[in-house]
Amino acid sequence: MPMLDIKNLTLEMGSGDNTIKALDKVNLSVSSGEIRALVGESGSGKSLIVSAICGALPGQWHLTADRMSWNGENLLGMSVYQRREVMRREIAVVFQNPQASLDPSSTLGEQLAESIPEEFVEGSWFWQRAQHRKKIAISTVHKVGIKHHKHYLSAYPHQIPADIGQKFMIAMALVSQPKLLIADDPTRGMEPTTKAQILKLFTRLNQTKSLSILFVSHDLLAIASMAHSMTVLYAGQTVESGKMKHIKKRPLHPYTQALLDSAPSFRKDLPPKSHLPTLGGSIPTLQHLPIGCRLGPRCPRAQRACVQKPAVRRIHDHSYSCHYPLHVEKQ
Amino acid sequence: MYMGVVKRLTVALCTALLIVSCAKQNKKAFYNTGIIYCSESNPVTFNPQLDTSSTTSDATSHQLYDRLLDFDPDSGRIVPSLASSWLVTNDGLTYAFQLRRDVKFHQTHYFTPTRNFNADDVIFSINRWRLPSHPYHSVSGGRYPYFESLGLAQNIASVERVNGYRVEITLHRRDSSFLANLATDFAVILSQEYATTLFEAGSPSKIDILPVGTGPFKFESYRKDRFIKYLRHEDYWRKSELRGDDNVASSAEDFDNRSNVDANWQDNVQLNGNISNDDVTNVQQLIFDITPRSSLRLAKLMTGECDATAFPAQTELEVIRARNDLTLAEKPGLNIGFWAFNTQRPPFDNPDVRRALAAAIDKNTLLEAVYFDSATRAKTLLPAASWAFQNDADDTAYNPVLARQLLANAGVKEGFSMTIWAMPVERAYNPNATKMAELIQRYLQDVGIEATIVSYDWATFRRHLQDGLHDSVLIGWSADNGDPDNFYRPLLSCGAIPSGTNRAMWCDEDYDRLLNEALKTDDIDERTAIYHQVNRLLYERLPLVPIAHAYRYQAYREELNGVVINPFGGVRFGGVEKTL
Amino acid sequence: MIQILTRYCTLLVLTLLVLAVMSFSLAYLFPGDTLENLTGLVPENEAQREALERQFKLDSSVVLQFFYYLGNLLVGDWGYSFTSGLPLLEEVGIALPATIELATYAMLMALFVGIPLGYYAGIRCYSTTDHILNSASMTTYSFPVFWFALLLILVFSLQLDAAPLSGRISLLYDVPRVTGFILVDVLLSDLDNKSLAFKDALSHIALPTFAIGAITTASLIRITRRSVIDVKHRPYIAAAVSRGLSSWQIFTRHILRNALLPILPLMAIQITTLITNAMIVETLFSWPGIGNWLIQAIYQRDYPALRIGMMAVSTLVITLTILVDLFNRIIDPSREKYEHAAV
Amino acid sequence: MPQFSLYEEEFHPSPWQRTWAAFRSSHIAMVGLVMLGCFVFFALFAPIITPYDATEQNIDGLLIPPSWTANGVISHLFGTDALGRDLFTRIIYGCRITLGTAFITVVLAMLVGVSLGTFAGMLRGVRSSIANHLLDALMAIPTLLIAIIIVAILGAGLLNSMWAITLALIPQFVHHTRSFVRAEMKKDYIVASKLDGANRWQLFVHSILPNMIETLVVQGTLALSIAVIDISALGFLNLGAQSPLPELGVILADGLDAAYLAPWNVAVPGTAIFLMVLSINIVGDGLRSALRKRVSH
Repeated sequence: MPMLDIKNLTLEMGSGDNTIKALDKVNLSVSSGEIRALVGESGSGKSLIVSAICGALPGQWHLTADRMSWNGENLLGMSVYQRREVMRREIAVVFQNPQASLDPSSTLGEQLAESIPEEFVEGSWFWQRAQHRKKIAISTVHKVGIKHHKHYLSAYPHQIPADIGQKFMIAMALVSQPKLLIADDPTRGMEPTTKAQILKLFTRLNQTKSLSILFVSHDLLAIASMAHSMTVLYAGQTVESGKMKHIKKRPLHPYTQALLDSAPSFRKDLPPKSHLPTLGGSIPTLQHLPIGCRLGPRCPRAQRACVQKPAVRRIHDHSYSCHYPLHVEKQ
Repeated sequence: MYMGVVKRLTVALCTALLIVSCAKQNKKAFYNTGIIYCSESNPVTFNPQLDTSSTTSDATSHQLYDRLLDFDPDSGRIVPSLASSWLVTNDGLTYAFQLRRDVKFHQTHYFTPTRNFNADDVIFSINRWRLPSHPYHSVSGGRYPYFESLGLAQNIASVERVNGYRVEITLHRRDSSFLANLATDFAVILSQEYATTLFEAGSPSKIDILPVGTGPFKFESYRKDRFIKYLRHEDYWRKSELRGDDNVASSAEDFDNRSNVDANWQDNVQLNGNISNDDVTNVQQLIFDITPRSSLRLAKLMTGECDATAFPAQTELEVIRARNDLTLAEKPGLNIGFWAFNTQRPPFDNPDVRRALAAAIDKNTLLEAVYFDSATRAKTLLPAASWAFQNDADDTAYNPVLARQLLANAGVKEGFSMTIWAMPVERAYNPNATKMAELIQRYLQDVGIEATIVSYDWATFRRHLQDGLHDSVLIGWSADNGDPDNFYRPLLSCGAIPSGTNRAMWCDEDYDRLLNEALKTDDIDERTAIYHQVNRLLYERLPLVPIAHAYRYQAYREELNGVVINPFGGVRFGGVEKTL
Repeated sequence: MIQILTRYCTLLVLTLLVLAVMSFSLAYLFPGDTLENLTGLVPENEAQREALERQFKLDSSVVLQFFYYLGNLLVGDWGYSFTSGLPLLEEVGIALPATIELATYAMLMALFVGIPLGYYAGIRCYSTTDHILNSASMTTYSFPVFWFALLLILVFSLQLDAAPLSGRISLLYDVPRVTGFILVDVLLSDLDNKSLAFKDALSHIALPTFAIGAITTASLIRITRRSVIDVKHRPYIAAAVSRGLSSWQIFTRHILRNALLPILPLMAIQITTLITNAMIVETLFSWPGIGNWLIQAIYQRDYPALRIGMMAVSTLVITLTILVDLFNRIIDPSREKYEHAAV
Repeated sequence: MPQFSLYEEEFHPSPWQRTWAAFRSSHIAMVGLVMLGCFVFFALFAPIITPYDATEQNIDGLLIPPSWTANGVISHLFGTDALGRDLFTRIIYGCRITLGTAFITVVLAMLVGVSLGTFAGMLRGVRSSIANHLLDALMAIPTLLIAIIIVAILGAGLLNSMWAITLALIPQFVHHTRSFVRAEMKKDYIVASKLDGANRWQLFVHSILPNMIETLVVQGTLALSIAVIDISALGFLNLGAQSPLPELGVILADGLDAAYLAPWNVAVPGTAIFLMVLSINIVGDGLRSALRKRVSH
């Protein structure tokens, strides 16, 4: 029983006859205690899925799903209040670009303090509560590996370096002791050493607190080592999903294959100075999505059938949607 | 100091709520105590001797001052004012005035009088404009345009004090309009005591800035372009007059004695002529709200911000008539609107050019467009209300062909450019000079003349006019009394050029000779005949094109009672009452 | 902090110096006599003229003249008006507070009506209320102020007779001048009919304030709405939503302040528009303020008055602008980054 | 690289086309555009549309009411003024003068402002800081004040009021351009062209200007509405165009004298100015939101 279970999530943008399916029947699930990687190129709709889970999508976009449940409760059917409670207590999100995700006009300490749920704060008078809040804030900050709490808690977002910012975001996410942490490309644009630090922090949190993590990234390399399972997204469609080691070893979908091929470190057999194989063409824009399988025009194995959207097929817990998968003999 | 302000501020703020909530009480009573008159422009000075504009005389003459004599507003007859009675010798050269006793001057924040009005004040007031050697003559510029234009100073041989309340004036020549001139707005009586005080203090010019008179209101404050504030003169003499007639009786006795002694005195003693009841009633304040824009004046009148207004525009008359809460008083005015050429500038020194320009315009159109038919077409300078009016006088006619021909003969080329000066203020005789100028501009275009319209603010405009900077000007004249001489002499005589009322800068010996001749007789027919000759002369030489005689209007709210229109110009607020 | 203050003070002093140079050169640029334009005194004869020229250092170099002029400005000796003959300091001292009073009330109206409405429209963006507010503000914003004022006069003064159309208070009242603000002065005065006078002053000020205020309100609504919408789309608002904060918390803690920050610098521009509108509206309502005074001065070619009036109004506006900027600089923590980056 | 185009059927709209598409989708903006189009049409073809001469006085027809009232005549659509001039003709010519001069003013201000702004934006250091602050201060001086001073120096007239408004509009263009250029100079594509050896002039013409034009157009519409209001305000205050020139503000001021007898003389020119400004604002607003929509996608 996965904690987060999403089936056939579809997001329609625009109005009237000019609608675009930005997400087309996306499936995603996160079980408790696992790190799931959600991988896709930029613009494949990763961040939209995150927003959809958070309920932070603009009202004029139309969201449908066969199932979108949290611990068995239907997220779509919840009232605004219930939904907010879930977000406040059980799910936390760390966004890409920490600088933009922090309110520039208040200090980090204030922002951290406001994320602390009321019931964690002890004391009956407001000054006692304020003091306790501060204590919680400081200990949380220490947990994510920031030492100079005095300096940073009273700083404004523009005064701190990016890695501290991201650590702060994580601290803010952790302060409500969530069950699931959604990390939306948290290492984007960071230096490799900083990146490593952050990733290590995630792994440690997963191991010590058995925190489930949905790790969204386009950077296959970064997460390959830490993630337990993976879902690959292309142009708003789920392409393949399964255990990390299975996919790494034997990808079924041509896109996943191409993705793995483009990362040299996965290809021990690659001769020096040879071409890295890539898919032809480029990602279609939202306005010009192809019909059927959206990879169709770029796919080296594409045939006539690909103008039909492939159904999801399943081999154990490894699912894929392709008419002509790799490594599987046509039955 | 600051603590004081702060403390008062807090107290004030606390009361503010109270105040707003229960402010119903004596609103009416308070608003009844003040009259607001929307006037059209700033007075040039507070002494009407110094200026002929009706703005100045409206603001001062009948509010702050009195004259020796007055015109009865209904009949136009001369009635006593500060002079309770007068005598004239048979040769018409000596005038004796018996002065009223117990007339008090204003007590103001800058002057406290110690004595009542007497003969010294009359002598001072007349000598100021009469004698160039008088210490006050050159104060405030030393120009007395009205008297200069009439040559009155030259005609007076002496002004003598007989006793404290009697003055005798002797003339060189007989002047049948002399009494009328003394009753005009400009012949006001100033305080000699005040003048002396100021002279000793070294600031004589204050006499025309901070005025002191005997009129129904006294000066309080003035802010240019905004307002003039007058307060009620508590000891105004006309009020005491009502209580007992003994003053008048005694003064009449004085004259009776004298006339028995000297048989030369003519027997036209005026006694107790009907003195209008100019008592200040419940009115404590009179305020002139200076509002140059006529539409705004009407708007203020409608909203009750003004109680009366000057010179409603012709377009607005219908609106005023249509409203129940407004009254429109209307009288044929003694005025003339005209187009004068600067005859000292070529080519306007050529009568043919002037005639050509006159023929180029259609006066009837101007009447319709500018006056909206609230005026009659002017053939000569005199309106029909004057006894010397000539109905069959020659008049110029609209004839562009003739105009072109005359211009060609005079050597004025096609495309010749000239200026038309349009006065910036509205006057009964020309309610919209700019509009008239625009119309004339079109007509002149038709005969090949490019005209540009020039306008300045009123004071500058008049200054430049006096300097003769104009080619032609649209302006006019409101008579100060009903005598024809009051039109002909100030407007076109040689003497009127330096005094600045002769806008044509025209000087003609024949004209002046005829005018002087007319004054030598009292016979109306004889005078009329002479003025007909003058009309003929003007038609031939045409220094100006007479355009219209306008009706005189006054609009006021129904709350005002006792408003009187003076046909000779001039509003007066003595005796006006306000009941909301 | 002190560093910031000194920077702004230097800026203010420099700008005012430039203004002084401008107003000084205007005496030369205006038609007519430099001496008369500079002092407002018209000498009656040559001897007097020479004496005056010596007094005002017009016989020495331009630089010396300027410094003498500057000294006079500082001392308060601003010259005399051609038309009224009164000292200009006194005239400006009467006219300027009247304009400031009008502008203040209009600004308060704009702030207290415009910003809340703008917030409301921004929060409820693309709803019916928002559309109504948005088009109403667009319409109001497009009114030429002089026509708008005329319409107000037509409707409220002439048709409904609800408010007077000229001046600050009925001329029947004689209110002593203490602060130059008529409402305050009435409250401070010892008039017998204080309540009547206060009501009267209030009814006089209503229409002009509304005429100026409405247009500023409209633009403030638009600015605020835009700013709120922009802020709403910022990632940190999405982050706050994802943290499960209630919409009220998000509004008060994050939107309110962040949306206000970009409005403040724009308020500086609004001040300029406001003063311009006030100047135009003053002429229509015969409000005895600096705009009316300046326009009368230009009609009468009163050059000394124009010279000083220009100086006074621009000083006022620039000081206000710089103050707003300074205030903005103090309350906006992220500003220093840009400044350091820019210089 | 693929040897053939996979997306032959695809239509890639240019940025301008996309802006236009976004603009077109707003009905209000389109109404505004049509209205503005009408005004431009009036302005361009005034002599053809109008039945009379704008300054031709007709003494027989003073203050004729508009044609829709009981006393109106169809030959004078909006009636006549106090000098018998056809109001419709004057309004059309008024649109021509007011809109035309406003447009010229804005173009002039834009040319000067953009060049100065570019110059200031490319400057660095103390000079730029001084220019920066002085400009901000100058921007604060109200248009009306500048106009009054110019009128005092040069005298009243339409041309002088145009100078005044141009002067008043320049700082905002300078400001805008300067900050734009400055932001753009830091971007990578400029650095790339710099590395290619482009000099400042080439940088400006080939890299910055094309990116700036759209925001300039938006800024221009904003300035245009300000210019229309200012020109008519100055005309109304008798500081700009002078009667009998048919400028909308002047027509309004002229009509004020006969406001009680002929209210349409005030209503019609006022409405004309209002609609003109409104249409410009709507178009400007539509453009701005279209641009924003495009950028945000």
